[in-house]
Amino acid sequence: MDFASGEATLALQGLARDFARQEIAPLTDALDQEKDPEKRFPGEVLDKGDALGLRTLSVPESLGGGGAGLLSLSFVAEEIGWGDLGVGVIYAQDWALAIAVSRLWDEAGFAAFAENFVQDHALHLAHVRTAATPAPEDKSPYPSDARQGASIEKDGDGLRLSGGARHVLNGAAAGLFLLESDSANENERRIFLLENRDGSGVEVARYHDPMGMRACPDVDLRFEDAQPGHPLDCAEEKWRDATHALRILPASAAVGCARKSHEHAHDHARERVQGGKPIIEHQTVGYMLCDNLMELDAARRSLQAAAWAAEHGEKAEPWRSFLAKAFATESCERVARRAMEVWGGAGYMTEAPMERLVRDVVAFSHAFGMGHAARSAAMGLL
Amino acid sequence: MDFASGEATLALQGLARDFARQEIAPLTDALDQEKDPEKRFPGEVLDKGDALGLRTLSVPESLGGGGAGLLSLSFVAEEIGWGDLGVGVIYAQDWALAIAVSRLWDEAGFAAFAENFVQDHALHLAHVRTAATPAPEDKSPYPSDARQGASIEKDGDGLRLSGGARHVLNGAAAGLFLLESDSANENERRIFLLENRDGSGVEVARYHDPMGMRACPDVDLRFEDAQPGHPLDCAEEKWRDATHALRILPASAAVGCARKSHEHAHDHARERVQGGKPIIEHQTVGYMLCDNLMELDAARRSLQAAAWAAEHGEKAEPWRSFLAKAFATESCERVARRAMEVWGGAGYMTEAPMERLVRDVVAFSHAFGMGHAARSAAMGLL
Amino acid sequence: MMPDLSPEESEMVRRARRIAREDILPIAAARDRNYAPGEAYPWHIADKLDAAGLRTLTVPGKFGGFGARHLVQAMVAEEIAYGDLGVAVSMDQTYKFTQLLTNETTQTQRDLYLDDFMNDPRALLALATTEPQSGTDTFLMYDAPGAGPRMTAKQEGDFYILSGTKHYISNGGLAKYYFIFARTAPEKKMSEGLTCFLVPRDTEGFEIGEAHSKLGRRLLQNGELVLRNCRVPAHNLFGEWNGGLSILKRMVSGALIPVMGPSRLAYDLARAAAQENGAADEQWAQMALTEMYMLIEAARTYLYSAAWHAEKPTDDSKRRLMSKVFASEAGIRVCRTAMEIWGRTGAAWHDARPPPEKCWRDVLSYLHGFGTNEAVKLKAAPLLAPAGVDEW
Amino acid sequence: MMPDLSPEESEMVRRARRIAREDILPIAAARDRNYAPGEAYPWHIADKLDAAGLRTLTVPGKFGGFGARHLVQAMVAEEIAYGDLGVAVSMDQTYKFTQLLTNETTQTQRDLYLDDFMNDPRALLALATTEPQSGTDTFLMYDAPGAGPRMTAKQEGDFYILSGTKHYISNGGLAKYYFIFARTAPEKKMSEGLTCFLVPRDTEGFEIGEAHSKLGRRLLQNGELVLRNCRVPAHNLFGEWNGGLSILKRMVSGALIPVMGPSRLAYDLARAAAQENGAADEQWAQMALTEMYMLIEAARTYLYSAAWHAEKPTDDSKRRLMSKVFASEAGIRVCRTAMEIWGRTGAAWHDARPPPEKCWRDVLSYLHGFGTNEAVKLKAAPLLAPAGVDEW
Repeated sequence: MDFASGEATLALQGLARDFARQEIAPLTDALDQEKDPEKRFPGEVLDKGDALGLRTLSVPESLGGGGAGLLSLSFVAEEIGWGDLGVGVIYAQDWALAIAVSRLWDEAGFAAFAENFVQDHALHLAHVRTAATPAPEDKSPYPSDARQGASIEKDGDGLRLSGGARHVLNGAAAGLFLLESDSANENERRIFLLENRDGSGVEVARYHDPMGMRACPDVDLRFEDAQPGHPLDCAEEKWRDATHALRILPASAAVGCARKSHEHAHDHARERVQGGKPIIEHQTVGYMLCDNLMELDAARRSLQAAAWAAEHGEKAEPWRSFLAKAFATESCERVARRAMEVWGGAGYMTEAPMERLVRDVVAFSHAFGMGHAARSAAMGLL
Repeated sequence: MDFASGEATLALQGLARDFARQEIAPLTDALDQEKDPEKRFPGEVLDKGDALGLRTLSVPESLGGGGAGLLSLSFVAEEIGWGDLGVGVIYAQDWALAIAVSRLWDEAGFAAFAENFVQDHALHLAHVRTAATPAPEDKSPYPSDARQGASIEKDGDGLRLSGGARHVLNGAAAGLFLLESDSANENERRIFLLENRDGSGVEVARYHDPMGMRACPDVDLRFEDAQPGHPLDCAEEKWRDATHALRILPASAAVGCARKSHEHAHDHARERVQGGKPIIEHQTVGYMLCDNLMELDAARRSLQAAAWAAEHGEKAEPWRSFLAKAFATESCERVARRAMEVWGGAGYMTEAPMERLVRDVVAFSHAFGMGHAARSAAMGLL
Repeated sequence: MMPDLSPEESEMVRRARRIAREDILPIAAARDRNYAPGEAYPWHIADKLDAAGLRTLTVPGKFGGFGARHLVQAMVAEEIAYGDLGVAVSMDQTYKFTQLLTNETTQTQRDLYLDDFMNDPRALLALATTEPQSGTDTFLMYDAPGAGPRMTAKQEGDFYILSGTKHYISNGGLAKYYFIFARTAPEKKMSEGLTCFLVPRDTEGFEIGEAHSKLGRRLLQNGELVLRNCRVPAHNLFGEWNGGLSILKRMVSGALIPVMGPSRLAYDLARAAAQENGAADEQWAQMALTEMYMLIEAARTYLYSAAWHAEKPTDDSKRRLMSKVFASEAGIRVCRTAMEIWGRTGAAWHDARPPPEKCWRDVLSYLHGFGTNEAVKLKAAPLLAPAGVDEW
Repeated sequence: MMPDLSPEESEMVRRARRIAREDILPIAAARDRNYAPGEAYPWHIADKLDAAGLRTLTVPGKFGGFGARHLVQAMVAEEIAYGDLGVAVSMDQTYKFTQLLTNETTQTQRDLYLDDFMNDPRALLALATTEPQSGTDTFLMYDAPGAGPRMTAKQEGDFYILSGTKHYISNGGLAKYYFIFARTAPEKKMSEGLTCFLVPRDTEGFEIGEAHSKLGRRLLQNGELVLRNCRVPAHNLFGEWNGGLSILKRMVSGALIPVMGPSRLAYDLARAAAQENGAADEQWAQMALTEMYMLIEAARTYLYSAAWHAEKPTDDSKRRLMSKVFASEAGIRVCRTAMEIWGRTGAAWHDARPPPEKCWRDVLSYLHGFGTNEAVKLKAAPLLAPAGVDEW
């Protein structure tokens, strides 16, 4: 057991850290305050990131990518998430979904996918989950994830997809979806790639306006006679193992976001004087900073352990990535909240960094499987 | 970064696991129910453990010990703590204090210490903390750690120690103490070894009767003209770095104890049927098991990271072992409590394993620096 | 919002408080530590409580009792529990089941047993549903064939023959009269085949089995009831034949738990220790003490509110249920924090004072007592108002 | 234990409830989302509240108000807060400082301002202590030279000249009359050199600075007050010269926060969503909903109890302080859970319904509003009874 990062990981982490500080953070504060959800996409930042090779970091070097493993990627994701959680989530999806395709398709199929992915510098990936049953028209004033759905019908040799999907992260700008059509009947379960371009039958039905993580658009999609690509392996266990990264990497980005709020709190606590001394010297504040350090470290270590296990095919504990995600996410919420408390009333103001960060981590909790969903999935695997 | 344990660690872990199951657990249940605190010392178990080399595991191989590093020892401590937390704490002190002596004394001094320690098969080590000011007679019906204390006076070339110390774990049977005489005035701070044998001026003033962790006697000591041994390096920073193991290893033992209660809960949840199905299939119960897995893993990883950092002299984060100890301890309490809840009313009965385990982990929280003490120490280091 | 007790009611609360502090507290910790489970109950205290009118607190005035309302019952039990939770529960169980004995018995049953109950200072009551195979099933009234108690009762001439084992019964072994639930149509669901019987302890074939040793609440006996062809006279059928479940459905006042008694003691012990040993000067202990105070006040107010509403049209059983969940969690946290404020000795026996660790062990019993907290939540869930109905 | 409101008091609560649901709730979410901080306050709602007698709720009857006791004040503010917390706080601040205006002013001040306050439907009140360098210092009355407000006031003939900046002032920019605290002996401690002034908004040299954009409670304006040689007439000295701190010491009713308003809304929204989208069939959601209900009931009961006691000899300011801490934590947890029950959309804007995420953002303001929770605990700590005194 060795907690030291290898040189390659350190180099990537440093690259990501610099990029987050110099490029991501300065641009995305403005995106957060942009009123129109359609104008929040951080295209400029992503272009710069692509030039650094960030987009295709999880694609093997032999296929033109960065060749980073899941554990290394968790470090990178944390740094990007420090810069902006929305951007972190966009990259986390790029990396995690490329890994998923590599595990669910044969060698040639993945090579073709990778070639296309590496060459198209604006191509991002997104995960879409629908029910296999098409959605009835949703007239309820209440939200229901259960109502989303799309029908898949045979059409000659291929398939045709009609219906919709709700809350797809980065679903507007992503050029390629990994679509998971879920069903109670395992035989009807399908996983395939779906192109998102003019004329492909995929349209944005609605831009949501989330409270945080706003650089990553959250959209509903509508499918009309869309043509799914090659079907991928859709066995339950295979899918679960292929998507560990889809739980781990976004959560690592969230840890970066929470860490940023803690850093701001720590700085503030050293400077702010009340009761005749810097507030960091008051137990009320010092203990909160300690609790933050504990929880940040525990969250990070849990995710790293899950990443390592997934990289090493430790199938004995398939629940690990679900629970590490849930644990990390919930820890991040507590950390960001405490950071806000350290700032007192000032932390509640939009001019304070944590006003946004606390919204970001909470919005994140609602994505990639909420706490109860992660636990429900994991308890079936105990 | 690599989460796989090396072969040597795995071998030690396996050895400890077998020993915990076959020797420790069967014997110590009875010790817990023994009414007389003076009769709870697990001498027989410790003799067997010594024959396996457990006692001197942290002494370098070149000096006749097991040569295990702190990180490996944290695995071993968890297994021993699974068998019995009191036994785990006895060994944790043996290991941690031998490490401390190696860092606080010069090479020749430590070699002499090690030779003695390795040769005397019944020799255990214990940590004693006193205030530099002697205690006034304690008439208060309320407990006060602050009141303990001992005066140290020059006596020719040597020193003489008189006074007392409260709540020394394994303080009756340990043959050698690492005594930390604390003072607000750093110049009066002293650290030295103190022998505990007939005629050495050290006596047990009182056996406490703790609610748990009973195999490890908790005693008050009285010193009358005791003669301290060689003074050790007592600089604050040096002491802190030398004693990381004294926070990490006992906490690892506590993780083992909490893990045991979780395992019992998991087994029970698979067998117990209510509401027409095993209770593990109810979210009320399944989620508790998930939460336990999350917290156990996070606690263990935090401790491992702290152990690794201490082994690699990562001085930049001296707070790490304090906070990992606090985090792990508090996690363990929650885990044991949930385990009891999974058992329902049955878990509250003495015949249930968790009735004892929940007492053990809570009693442990009160040792080796409580949560607030750990945070107070850590916040001064941020 | 205030209790607004009558002078007579206040007097009962004061009596309970006095006995708790003068008689119970001085002996409770040593009994907890040193006595065997079957011998720990302090009968001489029960006699004192009886003499003060506190055993028959909830017996209606017309039968010679005090006729206390739920609020007074909750306050008295809490006061007794300041001395010891186990003793308080022995009384509290009796308070709860008094209602069955006085209001829901037949005239024959009252003629046979009520005088004795009133006159015997040691006549306590118990109710027995839990068995090794069915705890939460019965609590949540999981109404499927095979679920619930397995003890059987068969009619044989003028008797019912009960066979089976109950366990974890509060007052089991202490009580003189038991309300025991058995299957009278074992192949059917509980709602169709469960019947209650009033069983005096001296009934033939009724034995007290093992008195369990427990983490806490050790002054109270939680007994096994072993019924081997126990011959219960036919006139001791309680309620309707096969109507046992409807009796259980009405029994919710148990949610008014006296958990704040030990919690208040723990707070007092912690406050005194902190002010004496210097912890009170540190912010962490100041925050801890004020949080303890806060949780106690919040929980007491909630419990009292649930009790106050119990006799009003605004009564709502989910208020009673959830106040139990809240108060048990609050009490556990208060007592645990008290231990921390005591420092090292907080987890050990202490000669000169009742130790807070006993308070904590005692209140932990409410994680499962009157239903595990998770089960209580599930029991309350269907009582939430439907969407659109204003609940406030 | 029950509110036991008089018919007139119940009517005030009902009016608040009606306006909250019919007028405030339909407009609140859109204003929260779309309006600039300085423009979000709905004055037309304030007019309605005034017309219903709710602005002058706590003005004594002899001056033409309703003369509400604290309990009614707390209940009315909670009802308004169901519609929007910011609107409720604009009224609640006015309720709190009404007491200063009606009971602690000089006859001259009442002659000058009370009629106007009663007759202007938009006359709100504010009190200003917080400055960029002193928040918790003032709240905890850290009485050392240099600590506390830095705004100065100097006498100049018949005027006091105030200079300095206040910020994060609730109703800052909305209120017509301000109680402003300034140093009148800057070299001394707060207890010896702080004085309060009654400052109408139109006073020369008084300007409203930036209206801060905030995480939540966005309908309320939290303004900066910039005083540049602000000329306050001598007769507007409020209270004793250098006696400002003693005024602050008496101001604790603010602890009766209306946080359960948004919490109840969040619960209603979650319950409706769960019952509609199927989550209510799952145990996790059942547990979550009953816990929400539990926390709301516990917090309301505690707050009401603190309010009820406020006019009684049993009043205890630490009960009021700690009920704020408890209720704010409870409210935050309730609203956060409501978001989770909504699922993905729980963290997003929703056209057809007020979103629970607004409730959560709003109630988070009580982590610091009326003192950070940690500071409130420290403020309550010295009020704990000494060891040995029975606190129950």
